[in-house]
Amino acid sequence: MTTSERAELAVTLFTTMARARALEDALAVHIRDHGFAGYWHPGKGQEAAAAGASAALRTDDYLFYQGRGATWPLAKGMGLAPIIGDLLGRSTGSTGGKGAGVPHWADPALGIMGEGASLGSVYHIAAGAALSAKLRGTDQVALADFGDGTSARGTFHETLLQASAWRLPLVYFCENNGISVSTRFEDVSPTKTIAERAAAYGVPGEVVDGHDALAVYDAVGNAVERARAGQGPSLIEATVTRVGGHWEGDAQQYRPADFLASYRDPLDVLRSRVDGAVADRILEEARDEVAAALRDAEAAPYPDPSVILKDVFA
Amino acid sequence: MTTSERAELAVTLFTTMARARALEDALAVHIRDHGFAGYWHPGKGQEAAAAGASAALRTDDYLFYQGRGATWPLAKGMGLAPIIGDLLGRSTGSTGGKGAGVPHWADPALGIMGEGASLGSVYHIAAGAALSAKLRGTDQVALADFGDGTSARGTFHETLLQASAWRLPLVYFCENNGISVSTRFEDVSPTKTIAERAAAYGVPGEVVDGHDALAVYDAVGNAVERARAGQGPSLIEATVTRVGGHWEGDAQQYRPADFLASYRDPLDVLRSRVDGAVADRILEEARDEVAAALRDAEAAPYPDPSVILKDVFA
Amino acid sequence: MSVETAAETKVISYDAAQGAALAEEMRRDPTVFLMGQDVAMGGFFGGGRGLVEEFGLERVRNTGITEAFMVGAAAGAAMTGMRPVVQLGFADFSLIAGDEIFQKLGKWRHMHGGQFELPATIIMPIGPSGGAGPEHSGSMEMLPMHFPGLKAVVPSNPADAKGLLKAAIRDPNPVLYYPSKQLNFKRGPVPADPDLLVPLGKAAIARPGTTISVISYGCMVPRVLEAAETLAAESIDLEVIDLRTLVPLDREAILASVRKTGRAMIVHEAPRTAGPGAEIAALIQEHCFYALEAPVARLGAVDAPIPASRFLEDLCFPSVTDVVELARQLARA
Amino acid sequence: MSVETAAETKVISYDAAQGAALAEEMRRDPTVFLMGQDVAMGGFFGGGRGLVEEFGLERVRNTGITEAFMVGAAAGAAMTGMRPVVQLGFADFSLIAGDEIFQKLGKWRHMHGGQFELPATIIMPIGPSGGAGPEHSGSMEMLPMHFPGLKAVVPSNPADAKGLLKAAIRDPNPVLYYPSKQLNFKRGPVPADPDLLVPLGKAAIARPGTTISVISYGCMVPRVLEAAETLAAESIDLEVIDLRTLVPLDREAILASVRKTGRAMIVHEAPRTAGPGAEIAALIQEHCFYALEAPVARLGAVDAPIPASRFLEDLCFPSVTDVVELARQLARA
Ligand SMILES: Cc1ncc(C[n+]2csc(CCOP(=O)(O)OP(=O)(O)O)c2C)c(N)n1
Ligand SMILES: Cc1ncc(C[n+]2csc(CCOP(=O)(O)OP(=O)(O)O)c2C)c(N)n1
Ligand SMILES: [Mg+2]
Ligand SMILES: [Mg+2]
Repeated sequence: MTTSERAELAVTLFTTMARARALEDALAVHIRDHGFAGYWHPGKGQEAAAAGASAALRTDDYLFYQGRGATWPLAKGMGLAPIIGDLLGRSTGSTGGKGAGVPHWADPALGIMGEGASLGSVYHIAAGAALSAKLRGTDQVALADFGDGTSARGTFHETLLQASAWRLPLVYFCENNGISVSTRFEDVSPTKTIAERAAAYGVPGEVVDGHDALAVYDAVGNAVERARAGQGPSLIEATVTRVGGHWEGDAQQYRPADFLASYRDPLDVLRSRVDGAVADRILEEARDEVAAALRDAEAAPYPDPSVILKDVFA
Repeated sequence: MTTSERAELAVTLFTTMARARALEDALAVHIRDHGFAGYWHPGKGQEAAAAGASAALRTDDYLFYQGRGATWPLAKGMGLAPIIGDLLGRSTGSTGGKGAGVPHWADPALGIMGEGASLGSVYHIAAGAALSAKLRGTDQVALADFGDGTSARGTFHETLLQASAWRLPLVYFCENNGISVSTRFEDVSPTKTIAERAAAYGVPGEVVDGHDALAVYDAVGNAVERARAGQGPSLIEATVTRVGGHWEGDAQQYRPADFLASYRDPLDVLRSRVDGAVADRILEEARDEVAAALRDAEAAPYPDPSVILKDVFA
Repeated sequence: MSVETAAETKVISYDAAQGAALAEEMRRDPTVFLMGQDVAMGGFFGGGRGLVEEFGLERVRNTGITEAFMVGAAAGAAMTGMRPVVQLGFADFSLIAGDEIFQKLGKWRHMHGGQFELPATIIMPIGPSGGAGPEHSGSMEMLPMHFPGLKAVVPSNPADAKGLLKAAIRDPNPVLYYPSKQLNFKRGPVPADPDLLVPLGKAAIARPGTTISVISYGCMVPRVLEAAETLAAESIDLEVIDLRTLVPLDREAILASVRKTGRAMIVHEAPRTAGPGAEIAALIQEHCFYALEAPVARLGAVDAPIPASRFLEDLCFPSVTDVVELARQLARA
Repeated sequence: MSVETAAETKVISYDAAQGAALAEEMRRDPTVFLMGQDVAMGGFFGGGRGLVEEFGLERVRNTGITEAFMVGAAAGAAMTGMRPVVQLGFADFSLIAGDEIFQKLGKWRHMHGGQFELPATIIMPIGPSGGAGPEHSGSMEMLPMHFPGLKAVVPSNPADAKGLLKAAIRDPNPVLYYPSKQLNFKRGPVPADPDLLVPLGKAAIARPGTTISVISYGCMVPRVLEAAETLAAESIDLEVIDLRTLVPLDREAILASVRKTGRAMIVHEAPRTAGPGAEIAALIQEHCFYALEAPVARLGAVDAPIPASRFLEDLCFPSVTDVVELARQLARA
């Protein structure tokens, strides 16, 4: 990658993250003022992980995200209108407003493959997409995103074992924010990292600073390249910080004092790689775009109730 | 352990294994001649693993075995009558003849806690028994026995993670016979051993020659001691050989030529530690006992059909 | 003395009533302990607040995201002398721990010839909760009706939430306890007496009546009672049966009521098709065929996944109006 | 041309018929592939013998003991252009992969606004097989009746075993295919034509009759037909409906028959309580109330775990005698 390509990438990442952050801030206000159509799990502070990882994927690569924040669909190319449309349960959402609350954004044309809200259920779905690519002879890659808490599910093990034995083009991407609702990672994990468990599956494992979007991009880029070359899965663990509560409105009485100790705002980290005036303009545009999209969504209609019985079967 | 205690142990182990082997041989004939009440998964060749491991447990330690052969209940103190009674579906069985076929031998007073025939379902049950011991403040240990194939289940991961974080008095004991029905271990495992995966859970992992009962006894003994001392779980992997088919009657067309390459008859291996005349007498007595027990079982009544609706609830 | 006539009561929420049951049983019996995600902070729905302060982290155990482990470990602990209570975040996760619940907890005793007791309680909240989505709004209580070996409980009010949970914990069998999330913050009088249980297997007549027997449970009971008020003005006099327990099912209470009224409908939060209402309707027509004046009617959730949108979610479950309208039809039939 | 009138047939076993369906569909469509334990040796029940020789190890994939993975991976492969077929050893294992089957395969399309198709087939053998024990003898086919989004099939003979499996594989939806293990080695004529399907959702009249409508499926169909022979001598003329598919259920076929006979019984291999028969009985009395001369009767397995002992196992399921006796009672009622 040339220096100018790298600079361009930084701008792209910063733009994604600025929009994600503006959306977080606007939603917090919206939820406070208007109530909300459902559960919201804020992603503030974790934008760099999703943005960097997603940028390392092609449009036709398969993304299976875990639903904290909205950086993932934004980064993979979904517009604000379908994202906010779903959040507010409007027919303009990517699911037609069905998948509001706990969001189920999807757009197969963008490789945004949706969410499984029983956590840990997308490891094997992602592996199945990777297997599909392998069987169809394409060089597509599938990425399975998950949290530190979700690494405990048995599905983590079954899939990585099988995917490694089959050398599937799969990337395990962990956002380790050190907590699962109120439960600290160190209280449920006998190892310091999740990456070190990769050896048990004969695959490479790497820890990367998830506050640094470019570092994440590089680490995931290597894993994607390896997968595309037919060398099988990798595990990338991004160390991130959950700035807010588990859900919007979480009183967080459990929150330990040192919880933000290693936090650096990922927008600040990336800003140093972007021209200052450009960054300011991006931030401002992002706020405007989000405000406009939110207004549009509020004005958009709810879906017709008949959608409840639609699409149970094809 | 003194030299004479060690010699005594060898005799005990040899006696267990001789009876297990005699039972295997008698059952093969019985099944050929009389048909059978159910599925039988022969354990010929794997006797040393179960005998050695079980001997390292106290009577009040909890055993959760995987149902190949009958060495486990024998080694943990169950008589031939209840074992064969269950196999033939007679009321003299340990379950009153209910758990015949795929055997569900149990005797809580001997720490024989039964079997879960969805493989991989006893990891967490054993961990629960270990947790129970910890909470009740006893120094009992629980052992979870499993095959190489069964190490792929997600339950392996969930339980070892949680048991390690909680330092439960649990021993994972794997009988790696290199095959799961027709599927070779190397075709589904990216690692050479299962023991090396222990590091991912922050617990010790060790491979031991499962044809050598005393070696197994020593390895499991260390793991049990560690567990009893409150230092948490360990994983012992015994390398064994499945001499027969997956089930009695398996034509084994899949069987690779080299499958018995590393096999040494565990009775021969142990025989060198036992006085020759004593060994001969043990073998002969074992055959006689098994023959008598089989005759008794054949003469014993089937349970009354009303047992079907009994014990659904306490 | 029964819950209905208890001397001293306190007005608390359905959720807090579960917490009170846990605290009392843990105080009474040192073998009772709790496992689940974030139970030390009071659980996802907060009912267990204060438990960790009183009983400590050994007996109020935070687990990882390991539903299969929790239930399997509960089986192991139960068969070795403990009385584990597992808190699953959502009843939907019973499908993650399906082997552990239905093949192990439900069968271990029977398949080992009655040699074990498994006094474990699994708490699994059912139904919608304001947009939790298709994978977190399920009603799974028909499973233990079909798969043997498990008792099953669905409380409809705070007093029962407490009394049934206490009975579940003391029962020698595995009990699946299904609180209805829609009732979490509903408050009501709850007996303070720590020795008062609501026995498993006994239905309650929530409202005596003569026109139609309405068999219901959980969060639909208050809706049916509300409908009954409206209908009373039209001389449609509902007899409302709150099942409380689905396994064992109080067949006598159901059949006696239907023999009296000659008309029956079943209302539940679970999907309509092949739900608990199917078994109950089949049972009623088997035993009350000649007493029935009209077919047994059923109301349940839509036979579709529940959308995450709160706007659509509301439309998926039987409303008071649905009950009123169906009862009117049935009264006329 | 229908399966019933197919020109060319070959007598093969139920099990081999499934193998033939797989081979034909894999030949026809390169996106069809098979995953499961030991499928390369033909699977636990041997029906898939020869597949690996023709299609190789990439399309006939041996997995480890990873049921949740298999089904989850099938969902992922199905939503990205493949037609996976998963072979689970026993239907009981659907409880290990419960989240994957009922929360993912069944809901992914709906919860993502209809943007995906999931043409996956999961083969899960049901019922006893000569002592496989309580955890390997289950009948799980009532689950997809209650949980939305999955079609469900139970073939009763070799021709249907082939035709329904082919239809399942070609269907754009996830289909749960439940062969009855008791029929594995039963032989019968099977159409050779690779384009002949048995459509999902259409019941068959296995025997026309006038006295009682017997609604059945899977391995109970031959037993009911045998009972019908005995009963014919007593002028009890059974109409035997073989459902073939439980989802979608052919309500019209059931209701039309019961309207004609006025008497109905349901016979299945699944436990009686809250089984498929509960839904069907509830449905019949809802729609044929005034046509019914007697309550709808049900026969099913005992409401208990199935003992591993073959001697006891036999006693747990409806026998030909049970059908005969219940039909006599019903004819008299
Ligand atoms: C199987 C399952 N168990 C429990 C939950 C409830 N739950 C929702 S989010 C969450 C915490 C997840 O922690 P982690 O994976 O670290 O992700 P994070 O919330 O930190 O982003 C839990 C337990 C769930 N959705 N699925
Ligand atoms: C969950 C589950 N999946 C599949 C089976 C079917 N099955 C019975 S034995 C067996 C092979 C087990 O292999 P392994 O664990 O290596 O033990 P071994 O048979 O070699 O002793 C399989 C797949 C099962 N009983 N449970
Ligand atoms: Mg986390
Ligand atoms: Mg093996």
